[in-house]
Amino acid sequence: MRTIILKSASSYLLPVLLLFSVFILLRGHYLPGGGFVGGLVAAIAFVLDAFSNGLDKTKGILKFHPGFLMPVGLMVAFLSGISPMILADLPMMTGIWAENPIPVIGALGSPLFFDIGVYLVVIGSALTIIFTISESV
Amino acid sequence: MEIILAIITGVLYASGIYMILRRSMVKFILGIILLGNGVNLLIFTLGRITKGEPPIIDSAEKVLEGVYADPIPQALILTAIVISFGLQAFAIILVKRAYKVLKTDDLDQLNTTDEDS
Amino acid sequence: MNVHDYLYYIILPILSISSLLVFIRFFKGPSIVDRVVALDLLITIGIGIIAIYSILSNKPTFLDISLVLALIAFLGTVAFAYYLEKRNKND
Amino acid sequence: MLGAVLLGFLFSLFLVFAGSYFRGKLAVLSSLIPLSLFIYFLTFLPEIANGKVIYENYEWIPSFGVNLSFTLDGLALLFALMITGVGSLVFLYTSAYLKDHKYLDRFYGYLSMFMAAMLGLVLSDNIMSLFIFWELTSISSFYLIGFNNDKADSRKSALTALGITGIGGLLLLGGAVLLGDVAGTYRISEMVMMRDVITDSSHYLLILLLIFAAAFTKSAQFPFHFWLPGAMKAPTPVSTYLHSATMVKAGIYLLFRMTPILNGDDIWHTILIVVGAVTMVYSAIHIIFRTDLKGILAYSTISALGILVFLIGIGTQAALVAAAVFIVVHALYKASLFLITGIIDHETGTRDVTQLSGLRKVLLPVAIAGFIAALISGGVPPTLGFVGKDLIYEATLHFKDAAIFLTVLAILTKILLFYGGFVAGVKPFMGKLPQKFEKLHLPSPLMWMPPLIMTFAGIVFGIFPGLIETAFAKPIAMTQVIEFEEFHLKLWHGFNTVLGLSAITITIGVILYFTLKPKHNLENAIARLDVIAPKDLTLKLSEGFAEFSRLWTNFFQTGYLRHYISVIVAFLILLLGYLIFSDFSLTLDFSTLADLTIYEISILLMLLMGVLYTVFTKSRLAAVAALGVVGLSFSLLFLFYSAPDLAMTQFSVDTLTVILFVLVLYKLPKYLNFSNKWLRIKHGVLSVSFGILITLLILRVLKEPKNAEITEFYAENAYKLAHGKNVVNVILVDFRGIDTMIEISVLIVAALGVFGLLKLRLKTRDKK
Amino acid sequence: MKTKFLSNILLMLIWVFLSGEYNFNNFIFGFGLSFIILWIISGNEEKASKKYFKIVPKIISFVLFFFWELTKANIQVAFEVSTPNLNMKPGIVGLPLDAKTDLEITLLANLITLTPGTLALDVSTDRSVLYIHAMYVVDKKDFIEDIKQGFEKRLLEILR
Amino acid sequence: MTNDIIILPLVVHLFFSILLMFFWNKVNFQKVVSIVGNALALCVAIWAFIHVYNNGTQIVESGNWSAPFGIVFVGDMLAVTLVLLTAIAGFAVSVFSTISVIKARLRFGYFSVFHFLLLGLNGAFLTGDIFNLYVWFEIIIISSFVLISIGGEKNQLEGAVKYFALNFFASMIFLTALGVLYGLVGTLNMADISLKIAEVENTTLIDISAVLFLVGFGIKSAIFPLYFWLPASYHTPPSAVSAIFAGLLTKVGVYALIRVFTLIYVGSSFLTTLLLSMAIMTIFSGGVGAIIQNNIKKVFMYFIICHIGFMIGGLALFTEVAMAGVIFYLIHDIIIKTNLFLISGLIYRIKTTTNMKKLGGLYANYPKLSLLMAIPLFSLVGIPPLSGYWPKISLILASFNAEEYWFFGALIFGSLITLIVIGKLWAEVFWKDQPKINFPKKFIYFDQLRLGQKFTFVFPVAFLTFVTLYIGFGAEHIQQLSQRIATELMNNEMYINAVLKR
Amino acid sequence: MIDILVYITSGLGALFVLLAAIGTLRMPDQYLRISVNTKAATLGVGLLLVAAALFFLETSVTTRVLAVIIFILITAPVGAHLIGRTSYFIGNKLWENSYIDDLKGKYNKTTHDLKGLDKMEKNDEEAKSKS
Ligand code: NA
Ligand code: NA
Repeated sequence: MRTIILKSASSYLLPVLLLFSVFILLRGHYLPGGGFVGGLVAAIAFVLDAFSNGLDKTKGILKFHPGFLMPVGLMVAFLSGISPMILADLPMMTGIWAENPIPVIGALGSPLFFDIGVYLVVIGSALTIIFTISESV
Repeated sequence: MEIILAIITGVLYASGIYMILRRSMVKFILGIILLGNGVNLLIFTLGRITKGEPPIIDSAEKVLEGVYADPIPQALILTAIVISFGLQAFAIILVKRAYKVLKTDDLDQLNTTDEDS
Repeated sequence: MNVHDYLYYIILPILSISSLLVFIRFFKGPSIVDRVVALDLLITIGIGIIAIYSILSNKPTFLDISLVLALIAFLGTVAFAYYLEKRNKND
Repeated sequence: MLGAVLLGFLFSLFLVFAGSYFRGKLAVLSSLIPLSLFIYFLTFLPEIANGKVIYENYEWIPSFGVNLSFTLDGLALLFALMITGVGSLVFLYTSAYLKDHKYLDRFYGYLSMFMAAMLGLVLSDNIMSLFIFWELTSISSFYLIGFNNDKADSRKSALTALGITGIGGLLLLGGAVLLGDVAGTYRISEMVMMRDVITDSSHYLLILLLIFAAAFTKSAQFPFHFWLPGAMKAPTPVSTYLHSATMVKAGIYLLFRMTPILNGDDIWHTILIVVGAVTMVYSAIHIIFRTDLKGILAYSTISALGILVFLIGIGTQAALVAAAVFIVVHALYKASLFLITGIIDHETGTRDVTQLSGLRKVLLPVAIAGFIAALISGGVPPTLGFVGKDLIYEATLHFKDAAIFLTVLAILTKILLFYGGFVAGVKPFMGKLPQKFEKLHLPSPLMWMPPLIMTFAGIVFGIFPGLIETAFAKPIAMTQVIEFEEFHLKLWHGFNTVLGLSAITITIGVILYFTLKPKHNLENAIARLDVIAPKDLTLKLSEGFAEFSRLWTNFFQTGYLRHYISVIVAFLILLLGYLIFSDFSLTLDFSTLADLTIYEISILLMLLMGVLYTVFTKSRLAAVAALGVVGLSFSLLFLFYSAPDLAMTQFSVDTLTVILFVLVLYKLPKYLNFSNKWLRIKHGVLSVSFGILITLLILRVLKEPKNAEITEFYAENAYKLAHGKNVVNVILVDFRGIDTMIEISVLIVAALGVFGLLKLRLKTRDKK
Repeated sequence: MKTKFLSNILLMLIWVFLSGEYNFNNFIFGFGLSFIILWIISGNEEKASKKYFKIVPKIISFVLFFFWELTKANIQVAFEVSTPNLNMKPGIVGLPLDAKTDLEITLLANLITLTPGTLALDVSTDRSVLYIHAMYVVDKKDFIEDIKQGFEKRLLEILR
Repeated sequence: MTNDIIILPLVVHLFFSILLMFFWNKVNFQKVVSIVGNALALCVAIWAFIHVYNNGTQIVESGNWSAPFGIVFVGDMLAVTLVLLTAIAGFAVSVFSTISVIKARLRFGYFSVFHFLLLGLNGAFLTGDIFNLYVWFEIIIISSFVLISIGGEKNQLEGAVKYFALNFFASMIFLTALGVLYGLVGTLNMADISLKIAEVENTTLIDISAVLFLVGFGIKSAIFPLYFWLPASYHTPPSAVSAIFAGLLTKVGVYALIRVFTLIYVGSSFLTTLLLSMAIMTIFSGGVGAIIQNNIKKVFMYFIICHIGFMIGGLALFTEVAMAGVIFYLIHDIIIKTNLFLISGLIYRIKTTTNMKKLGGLYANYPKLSLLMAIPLFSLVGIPPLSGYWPKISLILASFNAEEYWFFGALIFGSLITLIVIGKLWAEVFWKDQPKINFPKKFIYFDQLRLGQKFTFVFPVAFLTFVTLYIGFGAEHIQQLSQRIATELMNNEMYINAVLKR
Repeated sequence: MIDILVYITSGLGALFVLLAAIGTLRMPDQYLRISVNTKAATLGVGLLLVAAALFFLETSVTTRVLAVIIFILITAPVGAHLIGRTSYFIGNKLWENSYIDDLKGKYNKTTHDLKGLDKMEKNDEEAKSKS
């Protein structure tokens, strides 16, 4: 849409929303949130940007096709899932935890990476879907 | 309040199915969304309702104690919601594509594959 | 009357009634714009309800939900506007 | 014996891969296979004649009790020799008959497979392996009958034969399984010892019916006989082989085999006698009306099979011996007649008996064979046919209750068979030779030698019936009859009733031959009755069934999505409704309503109205917006009821769906009101009923106590063991992390699907 | 470069505020995170380097002014809504703009919208005019003048 | 790693679907990778099968959470057998896909989605958790949605819409059942449910949840009166896709029914009667449908339905003999149905049509290929001693022992119809002369393919035919296996004890 | 003390929300409704959020509340602008008692361009402002 009001507003919203999305992601283990909602928020941020600045610009920001995030994210989740099998001879998806918790996130462990994988996949797939539709509209 | 939730669930099922049975593809999509919501509510209700006690452990505590909502149905519904989202997104696009290729929004026109060919 | 009761017996009912009033507008339309506006307002009121509810249940973390709500409500409005302008015809 | 059976299969397998080298002159060599088998089986003759029974057993599928058990007794040897003997001649004959045929190798392939299957069938001592070979004969005969597969008629006949023998086969499977279950063994030789158990079993009648169904369809008994005349579409060697000595005799063989196991009750005799009698008379009468040589032979074959069933039904030792002898008789003359017909057809190009005469002048050896075959068929001394006929009369005359009636039927049949044999074997050679046939000359000896050999055999056996007696008749009687009595086969019994009856038969037969001429108008006349013939009735039945199938399928397969769904919903309503109302005494507990707060009420109200609005609005966009309201209400509801994660997710997902919808809607047309009022009411009733049932169900389930073991475990250990405080999230990424892994995979696939659906455009070039 | 650094710090602070934990680790983490985000979105570069420290007082006074306007006009609307008669004189007015940059126009439009009675509908494609829907257009000229002297002037003082 | 053998198939497929996504545009590379992946999966499946065969039921507790608290994978004999069959069918279809599926489709993630589908199937067979089963079902259906609709031609889309609608609906019913079940027992682990459901006093509620499961799974497995959508959609996608649908998708529904009705809902006479009547009607209705079809793909489609009835009926009889028959039939059916659709793809490649009226002369022109095709066709019919024959012995025996003569009749009816229709098909397609039709010019016919390509086309068919022959002639092994599985199923405490380590 | 602030802010907030709701119902055209909504609701909800911040009096809550408020302050007017302009664009009529419509005829329906003020008008404006 050709409206500079939306355009300039969204250029400020984008980084803030992305930040917020990571926040939602990381605190998920302790409070409401998590990879899925976080990913959705991030995706929405980009969608918003696409609405106001046009799809091509948003794609320019991303530097790669959002679809690429899907295998990357799934790979992250997958690796965090099978790492216990390979590293510790434990069953798949067993949580491996660092000794000490870190701030905000809390305990650091493979489930966190798993959640990050979820986050990436959600961004990737939501954006792929919406961008594809927008392009074909 | 379970009665009300049960009734609303019933309404969601009924409206979902009713809409799915329409001929318009758009209504069909609305129907699957409504039905999906109905199913979620059913699981939620059958997991028993607890007011105002989310299953989150207090920052000072180590275990969840006292009255708390059952987290399992919530986790199930979350998974179901996400999956439904994927399915719905796909369905919406499918309908769009079907409309474009078949030039109709009428589900009743989609009956040639049953014919002998 | 303590804060709790005040919020519970006065503020929340007012907000609830407000949302019902807005819903009437949603119902009446007549234009799709009215509905979109009403929906937006409903969500905004929802944010208010969440704020009060977080006080009542003593769970400040619920406020994050309100941020999600605000964010997405905005996106919804943008999408509707986008759609209406492209379609260029009143539905 | 296993090797003997396998040899045929291996040969046909060999032909599949190397068949193209095996056409032309080499083809004649293939008859070495049946010939060597024939000789192999001949070597057993002395042992069997001494009353020995040879067993062989190979484990195959012991879990099922299905093993390759073979037995060689008189009955088996009789059939084995017939199969391989007639087989050798048919193989020889074929090499000339189909000399230049493009697919001669295939033909031999089927033929040897068929022969092997037949051998397996008669040698099996395990009823399951018997069944296996039984089915293999059906399949290989399907290929043989349909050999001229470019002709629609051939294909149809092959299918008919397959269908009829197929159902018989399946029923045989049922019978075999049941028999095995009752007897506790699949070994036939062991079943004989369980005879009393079987005949006393409550399943006895069922077993009987199943076995009969199999035998009657295979052996073309009324009313299943009609596939057999149709099967004449096959090349002559096939007709010869299948209908004289092998396939159709399989049913007879089965009945023979089952006699010592199942003939414990009157029902056995009654059914067999009735069916056999009807068949023999019915099809014997048909002979009069046929002008096609093969048609005549087909009906006389059916009639002969009827006689055999009839004899087995009588079941006395005399009858069984008669049957055994008649099997040989029939094989000899029928095979010869078929081969002769084939030669005539091959040389003159017609099988219409009204067109044929005087061929003896050009085809003398064939005419001799035909004449002798007709004599055998007519039971004229000194052929074996005479011995056989006498035995039959002997058997009927001594049947206790209805001796006269049965004898009359037998005589009637034999007269007509006499007539048929002469029409087929003699008439084409007598009289004047038409001009068009003058230039014919004798075909290769490979073709006329086989019938000649067989007919001579018929005379030899007739003069020396002791050969048959010691080789087959006695061994068979010993194994198949419970109380064996000594007997002797003779050509000459002296002057007695039987001889009188024989004389009558031959006399009337001769008179008939000279007075009754095959005529087309007769054939046409009976064609009018076809409407009530089993063939046409079955045809109509199958057409009716096809029509019914079409109706049935179209009734359900309407192509309308909503129809499919409403059937399912109705089905669910039926089941759930039945269960819910058959049991429930629902007492509603309204006390919880007191807890309801204004904000809950307003949210629930908004939810309810949003839903209803979505359903009833006429504007698509308004409906989508209303979905937004529903999503919001849901979100708040989840928040109030302690599910903040759900609140967030539900709302974001719902909004995202709405956005997708909005983006797509604009490509879609406006709502149209497609369905009429009645349909809406119907669907309304369906969906509302379903909704009500769901509501009732929820309320009922909520009354049950809930087990919280798992929940408590999570509450206890989410932090301690899984290091997280948001238990829902811990479940999602840890306790039930697999769910989530797959859930995101679902998202990915959905995205891939969307991408593909929208971006992939097949160009005509791509469609290849 | 400088802008980026500043944005980075800003985002880091927002992060720390959001998470409510004020310790070294969290600062570092927030900084890193913000850096990544800025890197990701660096496709949208703009050349806007501003004086960040002098405008603080002006901002404060502007905020106060804004809230005053907001409250004042809300009461007006409240009155309008809660009394039985509708005494409005609504209309759409084109406001010639002095504001030039995207940011200026956007802020102006948003402020106008947020204060009661007025709604910034759209900006002309050539950015010369802001169309405003207003509830009370007693006099078009005065109306325009109010806004130009009030919001626009104060805003531009801060931004320029 | 040895503890996790049974889930290695999952790991392999997931890994390969991710890997393939990374090589989005490199179609030729994807072909190789996919074949390698499937070959690997086949090896792993064989390994898992042997391991379980020798060591009994294996358990993997994902996340190291013991049952019933975490999701447990249970490799009992049934599960690993089905995993093995999936791997066999998957391998054949992946090879077939490389040549039969057009490039444009391959360029849009075909192989990746294909691996996701196989992943889902394996997961569904292995999981011991009912909600996890739902999730696996969803990955199966979404993958199948994508495979059925990718390319988006007219009738494909029609089929896809119906396919989507019904499967979505089925999932909703499944979830409803799940909700009810959870509301009653508060647990999701199937072994645990089995124990806890015994404590529920109200058996009607249990029956209700069972009915919901029955309908939910029944829609997927195509039981009367729930299957009507299937003939309209299964035949629309490319043959390679139809093959995997036909071979595995309905069977996963059957699997779920078997699992649920042997482990959780045991012995309700209401359910038994219901299931048996549905089975009889399924056989009848499927058979009747097959008679009137002219398109070979549709004929096979109705046979899928018809033969599902055999298995469901056997399940309803619920004796060890019947169950062995069901399992044997299942093993036979997966391979044979997959192969039939590959064959129809092959025929399409030869003649550009699968309509019997337009086909003909195959036997004259392609005798060896025809004979190759004849083996699966006759195995389908159950000509002894080919594979379809053996399970009928058990089923017939079981129906007599249970005195369910209607079911016996249905078995005979179904077998007869199969025999006749396949005979007809043979006569029409292989025997009859090629009728005069307009063969499109712009089509790469089988004859025009290079030798290697021809081989790629025929190899999967031959491979599956070989397996079928093994099932037929090696029936002893299969029957022993089926009996063992049947014993495990009929004595569900074996499963429960293994899962809950009692 | 804090409690009293909570009473006041939440009370006012609820009141403004209610007013917005009533306004939405009562206002005669879309533009007026949008107008009323945006501010009343923004202010009302803002106050409600402030009440929450006051109640908890924790830094993290306060920052969160601030974040939400700022977010609403940014998005609400933008949303109003979008939907308002769309409303005009798709041809929703102004209330019959409206006084003036400068936008009339300025939208190009195909290119979605929006013209500035015409020369005539502009001169008019300038003349007016100078005088
Ligand atoms: Na304003
Ligand atoms: Na204003």
